[in-house]
Amino acid sequence: MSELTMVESVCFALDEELGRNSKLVILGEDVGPNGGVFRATQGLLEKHGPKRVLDTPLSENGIIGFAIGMSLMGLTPVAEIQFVDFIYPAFDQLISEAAKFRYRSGGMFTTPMVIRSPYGGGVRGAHYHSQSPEAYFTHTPGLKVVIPSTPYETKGLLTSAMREDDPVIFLEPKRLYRAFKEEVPKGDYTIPLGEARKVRVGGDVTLLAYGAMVHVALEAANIASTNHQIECEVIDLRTLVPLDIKTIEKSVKKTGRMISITEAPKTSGFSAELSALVAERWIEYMEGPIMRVTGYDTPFPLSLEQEYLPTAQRTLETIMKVYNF
Amino acid sequence: MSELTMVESVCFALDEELGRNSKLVILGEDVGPNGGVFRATQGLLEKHGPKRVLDTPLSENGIIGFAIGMSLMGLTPVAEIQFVDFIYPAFDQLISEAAKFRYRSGGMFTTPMVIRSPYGGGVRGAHYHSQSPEAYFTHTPGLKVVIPSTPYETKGLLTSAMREDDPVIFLEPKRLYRAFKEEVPKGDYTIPLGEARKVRVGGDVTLLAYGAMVHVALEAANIASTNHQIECEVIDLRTLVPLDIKTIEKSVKKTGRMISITEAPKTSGFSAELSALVAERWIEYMEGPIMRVTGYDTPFPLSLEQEYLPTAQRTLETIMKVYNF
Amino acid sequence: MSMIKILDSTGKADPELEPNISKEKLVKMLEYMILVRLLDEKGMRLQRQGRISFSIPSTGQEATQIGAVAALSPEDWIFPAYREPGMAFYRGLPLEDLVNHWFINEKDPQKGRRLPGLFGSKQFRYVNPSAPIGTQIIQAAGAGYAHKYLSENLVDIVFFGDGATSSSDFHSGLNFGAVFKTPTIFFCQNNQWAISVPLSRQTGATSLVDKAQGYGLPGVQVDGNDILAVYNVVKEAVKRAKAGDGPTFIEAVTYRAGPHTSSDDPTRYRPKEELEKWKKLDPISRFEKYLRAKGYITQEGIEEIRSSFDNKLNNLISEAEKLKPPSLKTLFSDVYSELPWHLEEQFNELNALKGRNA
Amino acid sequence: MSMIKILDSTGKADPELEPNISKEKLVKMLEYMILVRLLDEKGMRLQRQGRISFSIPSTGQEATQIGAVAALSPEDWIFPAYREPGMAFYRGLPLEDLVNHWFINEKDPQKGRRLPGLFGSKQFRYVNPSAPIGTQIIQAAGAGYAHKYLSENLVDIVFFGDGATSSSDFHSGLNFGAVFKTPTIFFCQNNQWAISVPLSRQTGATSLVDKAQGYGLPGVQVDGNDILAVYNVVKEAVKRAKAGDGPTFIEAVTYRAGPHTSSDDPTRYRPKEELEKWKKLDPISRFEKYLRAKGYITQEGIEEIRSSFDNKLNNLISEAEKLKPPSLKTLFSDVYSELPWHLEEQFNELNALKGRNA
Ligand SMILES: Cc1ncc(C[n+]2csc(CCOP(=O)(O)OP(=O)(O)O)c2C)c(N)n1
Ligand SMILES: Cc1ncc(C[n+]2csc(CCOP(=O)(O)OP(=O)(O)O)c2C)c(N)n1
Ligand SMILES: [Mg+2]
Ligand SMILES: [Mg+2]
Repeated sequence: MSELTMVESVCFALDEELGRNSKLVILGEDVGPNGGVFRATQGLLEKHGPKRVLDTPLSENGIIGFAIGMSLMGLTPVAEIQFVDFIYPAFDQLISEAAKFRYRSGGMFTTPMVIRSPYGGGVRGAHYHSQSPEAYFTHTPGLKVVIPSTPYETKGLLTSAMREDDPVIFLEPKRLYRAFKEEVPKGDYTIPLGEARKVRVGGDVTLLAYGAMVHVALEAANIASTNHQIECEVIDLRTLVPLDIKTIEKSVKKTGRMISITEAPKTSGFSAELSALVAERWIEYMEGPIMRVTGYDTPFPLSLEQEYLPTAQRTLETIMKVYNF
Repeated sequence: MSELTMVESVCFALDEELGRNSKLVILGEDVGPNGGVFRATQGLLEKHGPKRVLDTPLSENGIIGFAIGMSLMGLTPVAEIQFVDFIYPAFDQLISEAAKFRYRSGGMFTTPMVIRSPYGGGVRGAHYHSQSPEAYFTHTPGLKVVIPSTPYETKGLLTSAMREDDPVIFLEPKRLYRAFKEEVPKGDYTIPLGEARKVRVGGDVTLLAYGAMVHVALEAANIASTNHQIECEVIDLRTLVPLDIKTIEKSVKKTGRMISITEAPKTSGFSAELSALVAERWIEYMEGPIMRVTGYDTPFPLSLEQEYLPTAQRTLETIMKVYNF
Repeated sequence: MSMIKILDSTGKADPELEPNISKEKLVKMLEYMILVRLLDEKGMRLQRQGRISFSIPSTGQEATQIGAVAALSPEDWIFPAYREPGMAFYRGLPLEDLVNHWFINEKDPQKGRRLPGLFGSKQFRYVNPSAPIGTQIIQAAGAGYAHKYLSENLVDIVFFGDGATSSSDFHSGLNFGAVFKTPTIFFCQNNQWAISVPLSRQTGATSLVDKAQGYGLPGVQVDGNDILAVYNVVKEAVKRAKAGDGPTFIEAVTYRAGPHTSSDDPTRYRPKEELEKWKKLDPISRFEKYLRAKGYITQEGIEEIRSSFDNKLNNLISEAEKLKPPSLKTLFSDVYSELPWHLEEQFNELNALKGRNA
Repeated sequence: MSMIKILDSTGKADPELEPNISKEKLVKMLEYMILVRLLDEKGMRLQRQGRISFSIPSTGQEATQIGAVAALSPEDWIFPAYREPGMAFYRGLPLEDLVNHWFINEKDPQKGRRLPGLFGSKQFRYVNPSAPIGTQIIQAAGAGYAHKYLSENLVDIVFFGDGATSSSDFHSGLNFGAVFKTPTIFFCQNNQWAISVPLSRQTGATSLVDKAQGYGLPGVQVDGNDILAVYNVVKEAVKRAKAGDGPTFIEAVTYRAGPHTSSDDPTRYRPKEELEKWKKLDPISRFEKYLRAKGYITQEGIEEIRSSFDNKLNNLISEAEKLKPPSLKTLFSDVYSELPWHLEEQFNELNALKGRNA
C-alpha cells in the first residue's frame, strides 16, 4: 500500500490496466519518453513498449479520430489531450463521431474509449491552460463524463472508465494533481460510474460539486459549521453523465436548500443543469433560492485567477444567503 | 413593401448591407453561383461581385479562421456555415480565437463578424442536418448569440448583428425558412440585440422560446386559452447572449410560472440556464415547478423526428401540469 | 505524374497493363456497376415521387467503387464516404437491407436514424459513414493501426471526395497514416465538384495527387472511369500495405454525372458541355465494350442483368413500403450501451404522452 | 530541394548570394539578436526565482525572427507563434511593455491576462498570439485577403513550428492562401522538436518543405541559423506576394537550443550530442564573425550592446515588480465591446465581496 498523488494514481491505474487488457493503447502528445507534461504516463513506454504508448503528431482531431478507428476495430484506446483547452480542434470527431457512432449505425458499430485530460484553474495557466469545458460534453448525448476528486477516487473511476462500452470523457482537476497524497491500493478496484459520493453529512444545505470544487465545498461547509452552526451536506458527483439523481434527490428533499459549485463560466454551465433539475422536480421542497457559485462569464484570466475561481469565502456567503432566506 | 419568406429576408438583409458597408464580405461553401444550398445568398455574387461573395474550400475551420483574419484587418466578414451541424471542425477557431481575441489582447485586437447558419429540426434532415447547438455558444464568453423567429425579425436582427463590434453567432431556424411570408420593409431598420419580444400577453404562465419554438409556444398558448382558459405570456428571447433579463423578470414575477421550450437535447441545454436564472432570482414568486420542454437526450433522429421535437401537445401538457400544481 | 489508364474509350485494353481477372469475376463486376446505376435511378425516382426523403446518386462513379472492391479481399475493411454503395452489394449485402433503409422502416438495419443512402454493415465490413465530410479518413488510419497491432493481415480503404481533401481529417489522416505506417489506402474520388464548388476553388495544386509527397506517401493518379486501371492501382496499394510499407494515396479522376444529391440542381452552376464531355468517358459503357469484345457478355445479357435487378427491387420496394416505422423505443436505444435513467424517464414520458393522445 | 545558405560556420558569406544591407542595419540586426538571447536568460532566471510565472525562450532561433523582420517593411503584419519576440522589439516595442507584461501588473498592455511571453502589439503590427498551436496560420491567410481587398500593398508573415504543420489550421491556412492567392508568407520554424516529439513523429515526409507542392505553392528551405539567408528568402517571398503571385512556404531549418518553456526538462527526451552539434551552428556567433570580419563591430562593441540592454532591463524589472496587479474591473472588461448586464452584475458582486472581506 502506498500514498500517492492524484497524478501518480492516474499513472498507476493506466499501468495496471495496460497489464490486464492487452488491447489497451495509450496515445497523445508527449506521452512517450517525456511521460506526459504532467507525468501521468511516466514510465509506461519503457514498461509496455512503443506499440502501446504512442507519441502522436500535434493534432487533437488526429488523436481522437485515430482512437475512434482503433476502437472500431476492437482496441481500447486511452487518449490524452495535453490540456483540455486543446480539445476544441477535436470537437467534430468527439461530437459528430465518437458520441454518435453507436446510435447512427443502429448499434452495429461502437467506439468505447477514454479521453483523459487535465482541466481547470488554480495553477496560473491563464486562458488556455485552465478551462473547465465539461458542460459542452454533458450537452452531447452519447458521451459519459467523469471527474474525480481524490487520488483514491481517481484510480477507481479511471479503471471503470477504461472498461466502459461507451466513450468516456475523463477530466482530471490539474490543481489537485499534486495537492495531496492518499492511500491508493494496488490491484483491481473500481468505482462504478453514475454513483455520487456523500463527502459530508448535513441537514441544512446541500452542496453539489465535483473535481477541485469538492474541496472548496468542504472547506466552506466546515467554516459554516464551526462559525455558524449550519450543517451542509457535501456531495461529490463524480459522474456528470449519467448523473446520480437519487443521491441528489434524497439530499435536497432533506435539506430544502441547494447550491452547486463549479469553476466554469456561469451561463449554461453544468451548474445550470443541476439547478434546473431541482427546480423542475422538487421545487416544493425548497426553502430558499437554488444558487450557483461559479467562475465568471469571461475567458479564464491570469493575474486575477484567485478572484475568478469559486472560493470557500464565496461559497460561504452563498450558504448564508440561502440559509437565511 | 413586399412579403418575404425568412430565407428571402436573410438574403435581403445581406444584399442591403453589402450595399451600405463596402467592407462587408460574404464567405462560405456554395454561397457563390449556387446562391447557398438554401438560397440565402442567391444573386449576391452576380450583384456584388466575386471579391465580396466567396466560395471557399470545404473547411469550416478555414472559413472561420479566414474570417477572423479578415476581421482583424478591418473587414466585416459574414460567414455561412452550410448547416450548423458542420460547425464543429471550426470550434477551436470559434472558442479559442474569435471569442477570446479582444480579451486576451487587452482590447487591442477585435474580431467583429457574423457567423450565420441554418439550425434545428423539422425538415427530415436526420442527425447531421438538424442539430440545435446554441447552448455550446452561450457557454462561451465573448460570443453573442442571436436567433430570429420571423422574416421581419430576421432582417432587423441580422442587420444589427452585422453592425456589432463583437462576433455574433446568428442561427436561422431552417424549418421556418419557407414556412410563411411576412411583410419585410425595404431599407435600413434594425432590432437591437439584447431585447426580447413579447409575442403574447398573459397572466398565468410564462413561456420562453426562440426560433421555431416560438411558434410551438404560441400554438400551445392558444389552445390553453381556448380549451382551458389559461393565459400564457409568450416571450421570444431573440438574443440568448446577452439575454433580456428584465423582460423575463417582469413576466415571471407576474405569472409565477415558467416553462421554456427548446429543441436541443435537454441536459445542459439553454433551457437549463433559463430555469437556473429564475430559480436563483425569483423562486419566491414561483407557484409551480420551473419546467423545460425540450428535445430528448439522444442524437437527432429521422423516422421519429416528430416524436423528438417539442410540440404544442407536449407544451400544453406541461402548461397544465405547472398550472395545476 | 502521369495518369494510369488501361481501357481506351472504345474499350480496348493496354495489353501490357491488362489485369488477369477471371471471366466470372469480370462479369460480376459489370453486374454490380449496372446495379449501382439502377439504384441511382430508382432512388431518385422514389424521391421525386415523395416516397423516400432523400437520395445520393453515384452515377458516373461506378468504376471506382466496383474496381476497388474487386481488388480487395472480403476481410478488408471499407470506410466509405457515400458514393460507394456498390461495394457493400458486391460483397453480399442484401438489397432488402437497402430498400428498408430507404423507407426508414422497422426493418431498416440503421433503425430509421439515417438519411437514405447513409448506411453501413458490420458483417460486410463496410463502416457506417458519417455526413460531416472527411471524418472517416483519420478513422481509417486508426483502424489500420489496430490491424497492425493485432497482427491481422488486413487493409483499410477509405473513400472521400475532392472537397474532402480540404478537411482537417484528411490532413490528420494522411499524416498519422504515414507516421505510423498503417495499412491504409486513401482513395480520393476526384469527381471535379464539391456540390457547386469546382476543383479550382478547392485547391491551388495542379493535381490532388501532389498532396501525397507532403506526407511522405506514394501517390498514384488513375483514370477513375477505367475499372481495370482502378483495380490495378488498388491491388498494388494492397500489396504495399500488406508488406508493411504503409499507406498509398490514390487520386481517381472521375466525374459526378448526376446532381450532388436529390436536393441539388447542378444546372445552376455547371456548364452543360462539361457533362457532355464526360458522358463520352462513361465507365460502364467502356467496360461493356471491353467485355463484349472479349465475348464475355452480350447486349441481351446486359439487359437481362438489369431487368432481373429491376424486378427484384420492385418487389422489395412494394414490401418495404408496407412496413411500419421503427418502434418508439428506438428513439432512445443505442445512445449508450445501456439505457441510463434519464433516457428511460424520457422514454416513459413520451410513451405516456403518446398513449394519452392515441 | 536544396537548402539555401549564405554564411558558412566561420561567418564567411557566399559572395553570389550576399545581400546588400547597410552597415547600420546589419548592426541593428545583431543588436536585436543579442537582445533576444538576453531576454531569454532574464526570463528564465526570473522564473526560476519565482518572480514571474513562466518563460518561453527562443535561444538558437534568433536568426529566423530578426532576419525576417529586417526583410519586411514596418507596415507589414506579423502573426507570431511565440518564439519571435525579437520582431516586436526590432520594430520599436518598448521593453517596458514586455517587462510589465512579465509581471502581469497594472501597466501590462495585455492587462495581466496572458502567460508571460504571449503578447502582441497593434501599433507594431505584431498580432496577439494564441496558445493553441497553429490557429494563426489560417488567420494570416484571411488577413492577407483583407489587404488584397483593400488594395493595401501589404504582406502578412506568419510563424509556426514543425509541430504546427500537423495542425488543422496549417492545412486550411496554406489551402485558403493558395486558392485566394493572398499576400501571405508561411514561415515554418522547424526547430526539430515539438516539446518532446521529434520531427520523425510529426511527419512521414522527408522534408517539411515538401508540403508546399500539395497546395500549389512555391516552397523554400533555408538554413534558419543563417540570418542573411533568412533575410534573402523572406525578401523574395515579399516580392512575390506584392507582385500578386500569392503565398510562399518557407521552411527554416533551425534548432531549439533551450527547453520548450520554463516548465520543460529536455534532458528527459533529448540526446545531449544533438545539442552539442547544433551549438556549433549558433546563429549569433556566425553573424558576429561575419560582422567582425567586415569590420562593422568589435568584441567590445558586442559586450557594450549586451550590457546596455542588461542595465536597461534591470531598471525596468525593479520598477515593474513594484506595481500592483490590474484592477478588478479588468477581470470583466474586453469580453465584449461593452459590459453587458450579467458581467456588470458579476463585477458588482465580486466587488462587494472583496469589500466585505477586505
Ligand atoms: C464538414 C462538412 N461541411 C459541409 C458539408 C456539406 N456538404 C455535403 S457534401 C459536400 C461536398 C463534398 O464534396 P466532395 O468531398 O468532393 O464529395 P462529392 O460529394 O463530390 O462526392 C458538402 C459541402 C458536410 N457534409 N460536412
Ligand atoms: C492545439 C494544441 N495542442 C497542444 C498544445 C501544447 N503544446 C504547446 S507547444 C507544443 C509544441 C509545439 O511544437 P512546434 O509547433 O514545433 O513549436 P515549437 O514549440 O517547437 O517552437 C505543444 C504540443 C497546444 N499549445 N495547442
Ligand atoms: Mg467531389
Ligand atoms: Mg518545434
